[in-house]
Amino acid sequence: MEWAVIFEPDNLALFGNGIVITLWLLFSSLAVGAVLALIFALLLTGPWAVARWLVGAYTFVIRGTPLLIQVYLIYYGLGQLEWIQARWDAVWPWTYFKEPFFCALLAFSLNTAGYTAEMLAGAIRETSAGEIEAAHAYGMNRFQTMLRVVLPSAMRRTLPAYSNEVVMMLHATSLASAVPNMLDVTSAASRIYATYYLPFEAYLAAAAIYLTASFCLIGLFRVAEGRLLAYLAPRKD
Amino acid sequence: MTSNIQSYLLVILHGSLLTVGVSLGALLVAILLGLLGAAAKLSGRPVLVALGTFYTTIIRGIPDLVLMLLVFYGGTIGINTLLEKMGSEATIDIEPFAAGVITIGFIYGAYMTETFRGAILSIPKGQMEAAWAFGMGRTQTFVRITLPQMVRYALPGFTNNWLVLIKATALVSLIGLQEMTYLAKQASAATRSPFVFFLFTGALFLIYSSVSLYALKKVNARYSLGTKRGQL
Amino acid sequence: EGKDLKVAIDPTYEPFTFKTADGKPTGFDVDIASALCEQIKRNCVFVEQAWDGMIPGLMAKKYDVIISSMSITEERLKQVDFTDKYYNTPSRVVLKKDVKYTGPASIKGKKIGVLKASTQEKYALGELKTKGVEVVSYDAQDQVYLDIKAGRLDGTVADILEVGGGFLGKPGGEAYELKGDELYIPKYFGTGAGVALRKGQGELKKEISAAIKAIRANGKYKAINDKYFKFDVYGK
Amino acid sequence: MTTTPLKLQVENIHKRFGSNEVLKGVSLTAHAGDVISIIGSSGSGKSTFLRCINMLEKPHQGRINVAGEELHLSPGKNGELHAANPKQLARLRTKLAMVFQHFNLWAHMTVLQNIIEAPVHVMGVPRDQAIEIARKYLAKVGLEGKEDAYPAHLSGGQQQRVAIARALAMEPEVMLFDEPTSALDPELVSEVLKVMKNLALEGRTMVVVTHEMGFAREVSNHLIFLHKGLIEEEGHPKQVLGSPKSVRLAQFLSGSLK
Amino acid sequence: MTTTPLKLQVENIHKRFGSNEVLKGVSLTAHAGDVISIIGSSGSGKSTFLRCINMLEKPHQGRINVAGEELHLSPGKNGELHAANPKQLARLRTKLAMVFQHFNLWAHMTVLQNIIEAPVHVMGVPRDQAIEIARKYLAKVGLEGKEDAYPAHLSGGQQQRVAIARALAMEPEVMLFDEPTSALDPELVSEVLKVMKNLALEGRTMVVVTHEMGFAREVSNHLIFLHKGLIEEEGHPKQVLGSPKSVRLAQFLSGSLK
Ligand SMILES: Nc1ncnc2c1ncn2[C@@H]1O[C@H](COP(=O)(O)OP(=O)(O)OP(=O)(O)O)[C@@H](O)[C@H]1O
Ligand SMILES: Nc1ncnc2c1ncn2[C@@H]1O[C@H](COP(=O)(O)OP(=O)(O)OP(=O)(O)O)[C@@H](O)[C@H]1O
Ligand SMILES: N[C@@H](Cc1c[nH]c[nH+]1)C(=O)O
Ligand SMILES: [Mg+2]
Ligand SMILES: [Mg+2]
Repeated sequence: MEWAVIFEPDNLALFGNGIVITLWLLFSSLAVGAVLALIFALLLTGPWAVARWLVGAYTFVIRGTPLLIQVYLIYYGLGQLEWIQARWDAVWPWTYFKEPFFCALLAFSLNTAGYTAEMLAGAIRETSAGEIEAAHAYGMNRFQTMLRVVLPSAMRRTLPAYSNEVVMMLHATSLASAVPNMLDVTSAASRIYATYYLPFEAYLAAAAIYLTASFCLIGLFRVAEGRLLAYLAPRKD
Repeated sequence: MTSNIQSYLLVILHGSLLTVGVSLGALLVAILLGLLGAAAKLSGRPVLVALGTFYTTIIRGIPDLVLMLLVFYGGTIGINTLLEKMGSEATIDIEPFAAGVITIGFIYGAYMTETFRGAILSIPKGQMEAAWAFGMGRTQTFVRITLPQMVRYALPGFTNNWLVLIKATALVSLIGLQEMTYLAKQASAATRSPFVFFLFTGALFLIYSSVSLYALKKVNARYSLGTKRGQL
Repeated sequence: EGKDLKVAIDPTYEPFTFKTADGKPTGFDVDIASALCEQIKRNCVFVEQAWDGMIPGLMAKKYDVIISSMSITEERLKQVDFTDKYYNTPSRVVLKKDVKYTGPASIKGKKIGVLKASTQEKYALGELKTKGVEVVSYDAQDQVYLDIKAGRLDGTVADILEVGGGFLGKPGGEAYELKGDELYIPKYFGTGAGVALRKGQGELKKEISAAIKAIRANGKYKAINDKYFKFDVYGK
Repeated sequence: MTTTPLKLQVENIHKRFGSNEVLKGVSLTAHAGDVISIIGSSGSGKSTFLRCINMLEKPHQGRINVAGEELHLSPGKNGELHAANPKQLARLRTKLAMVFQHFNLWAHMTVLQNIIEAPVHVMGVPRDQAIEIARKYLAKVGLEGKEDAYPAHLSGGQQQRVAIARALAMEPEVMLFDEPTSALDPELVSEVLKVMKNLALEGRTMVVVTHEMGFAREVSNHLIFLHKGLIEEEGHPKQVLGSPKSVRLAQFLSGSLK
Repeated sequence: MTTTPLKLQVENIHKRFGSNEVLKGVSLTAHAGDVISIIGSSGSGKSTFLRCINMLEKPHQGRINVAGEELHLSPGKNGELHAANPKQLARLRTKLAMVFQHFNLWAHMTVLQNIIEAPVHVMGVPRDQAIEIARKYLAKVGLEGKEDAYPAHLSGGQQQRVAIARALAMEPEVMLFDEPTSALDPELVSEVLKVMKNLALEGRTMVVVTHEMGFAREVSNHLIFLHKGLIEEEGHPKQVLGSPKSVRLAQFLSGSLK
């Protein structure tokens, strides 16, 4: 084993930069995805059959196909369409589609939005009927009931499942190197291994970085759950 | 050109058989490991608990892709250096199909462990107590009461894991298996028409997922006999 | 006699290594490999491998040799062994016809795509990037062409025959041409393509080098060469 | 029972689920200070009736008048009546606080948050004032100091009392209770009943679905016995319970071994 | 109460959870045909005591003798006693059928499967014979025709009766009941109590934790009042309930408004 190679300043910088890219990609796609997911979840549980059907079809496709294929389709597939090519030099917002980072971000955001929307919709549907009735009985209207009782409670109950989703997304960012120029942690590792032919050292280092990041995220969620889900914790007498 | 595209589509379609084979094989391995893992983590024996916990946390903390690369390069290099050290000339090259099945099964075994463990824990304790009170032993209780009821509690998580596992097969091309995604890449390399091939491959994955979902729904119906659904 | 020889190829490198529509590997490399196998009385079994994993895979004993247009470079020689070259063609810069090219500095700010872990990447990073050209690395050479066609890239650095067969001669490549000098710089491009094998396979190395000589001599090489190219790619 | 103001008047409520006719014309009138008990066997429609009063269940026929204001109802396609004006319904509901059989406390809010939620966000009471009111009623049900606990961390009896405080904090015209003591042990039962008894002494108007004959007898001034969706017998509790006229009621009362 | 054979003898049971000492030496003796009621306020240790009798809870001290056979106990590291011989425990448990407060019917089995499960798979009774026995006891609890229903599709009272039939089908020496009627409505309560009364008349030995004073008085021949982990008072139910000696018991009995 030649661990010294990994710790050469250049290679450390490569990994350091990889961590920044990975986290940046992760958090920005989570942010965009969360906003989309909220809208989708409301549509999924809402009164409009057409919207329910459309969003349902969307989450079905997103959850039924590999993320890798979604990334390829958005980067290479869309790039191949003349309609897009005709626009992306000048016409906003198509100009973004030229950028590998944007394409990866888009694919990841759409992907996590699909999964998160279903989770949130599930939690909304599972809100205890009694609590909704209580809200009605106390004079709240539909909107108030959703805003004050259902959503706050559903979002918190989604937290444990969502923490899994976040870790999954962290792992998914390793697929970002499917588009060129994405120097995330996995790409950093493959660059090192292709340069020094040290696959074991390079990927083990990447694994350690991901493991650490996973633990940190899980830890953060534990803290958040401890505070936001205190009301679900068993009674201690 | 179009006939060319058609014959590439046929190649991909044929590759879907491999996807089905690898995923089913891996599922079997994962279920086995999952049951063992859950049993270990619930056994209460420190060594087994530690082993199970190590397995699940490490595996679930690292991306599939990185694990796959580690197994592909690290695994064979490791075995071969070992063989060399023992003075053997032979080189072991794990058969790619077996390698794919074992690697994916090993990864998803960790997820199954957690699903099974959670399912066992959500069976009301009273169910087991009733069995003990009627004179059943530990194994008998596990086989006759816990296991059949676990199926129902495990199914949602199991279904999720299975759908993710199917999609994870898109990574086995790294181990030298020519599954659908790899073939789609090759086809798009040759024809420069990525859109068609990735769309087609995506559709095949969708069909496979849907068929599985349908089958699992049947299983679910079978195992939820005797349960009552709450309604809003 | 007739023992299998596992040969690694990256079939995204037309016309040297690619696959027919029904999924069979073909190309100059593949034909040469088959001829060599026949010569040394081994049975060629082709194994597909992405380019940036070629050498690690060889070291991991996933296969016995690489016959996939791999150039013999100093750097690679540190890790693996090579037989004598079996061909040597230069690389060149490829750009839109209307772009004026008078050397690296003249395309400052342009985007050039190259294959990850290739000799061309080494060159681009060493000579172009330093002059302000934006260099983007891809997992496979065909992806470079996809992005040139899509308009994300301005050009590439590639083997003249490969870019001729894989891009310039195909629909979408009409607007591009080879620019500047033929690049032979051994520091980047090495001394021609050879068969790569693990160190310590001296016997095999000798055998294959001899086989290359033999097929050069018995006309087999020429037959294969003429199937794909209009001139002798063996080089000086 | 006639000079005090009319607080709640429900007339001729009909309700069916599919083909199952659960209520076949049930009426009830409550003046200020009345405590009305509703008894009846399981499935006789007690909960359904109570839920119709505040439109959690939509009746097929009937009229509802709360504190002199008639709720505007209009028939929907499926034959059920619904509130013609959602704003009016919301307003009337704030006058009809309900204590649910299973409490239905909002699990993600503390005790205090549960109590001030509707006053602040529905009735627009200033937060400080709502908190003050909340504390007053918490004290009344004997739960000072539990403001920051979550429902799941309270005992059944405590949850029940929070539910009562939550209803009280609306300072409603009428309180509706659905089996407020089922599933409590005898000591908790008496604790909760004591609170309700005090509310009755204060002159609160209450409608209580209950299985506790003791409570019905001692606290309420009117008793209704529901049977198969109709009022089989009603009157002053001591009288009705002491000498039931209907065979069904006599049988119902003898049901318990006590 | 002395000449009939000894069915169950439990001596000096101690049990603590952490530092919380729940049972501080409780004993009980039951001869054939005895019906023993255990009463006490919530948290007094009634369930814990019952669960110690068949070792679902491991006591820290005590002796258990079922139908003349002493259960071999040996102390574990954490101070709890556990069965020295799991085989013996399993065998004695078949003689001590338990009816759980929450029934604990096996959700994935039909009524019939629930009842024959232990006879067939634990005691080795041939299937046909087990089914015959099951039908007999189902009839006894008034549930003919429900063989193929799943527990979730039965009403509370019906589930309760299945649980009793399941226990009866073991033809046990002693039946243990943990609050068999809590959470049932008065009519179902009387239905279940009637079944239990008949069992008593047949001469079954039973130990019953209950909140139903009526049942305790009318059906049982011995009453135990548990308070803070000790037997505060015991004796013939009519006597104990009629003129309680202990202040605590008097207070407990006055708890209910009835
Ligand atoms: N949402 C509903 N859909 C269909 N049927 C219903 C619904 N709610 C109640 N029922 C039926 O209406 C009848 C009356 O139910 P209700 O809950 O009013 O009885 P109850 O008198 O409150 O009984 P309990 O004392 O058991 O609470 C029952 O037969 C019940 O099955
Ligand atoms: N598994 C346990 N772990 C810790 N404490 C327990 C456990 N089981 C019971 N206890 C405690 O032991 C005490 C007695 O509980 P037990 O269930 O025996 O009461 P009980 O008399 O049956 O009450 P109830 O009438 O409410 O059923 C209570 O304080 C309870 O909190
Ligand atoms: N000949 C170049 C480029 C190449 C890519 N694939 C095959 N050849 C090299 O060795 O890196
Ligand atoms: Mg009811
Ligand atoms: Mg108890």
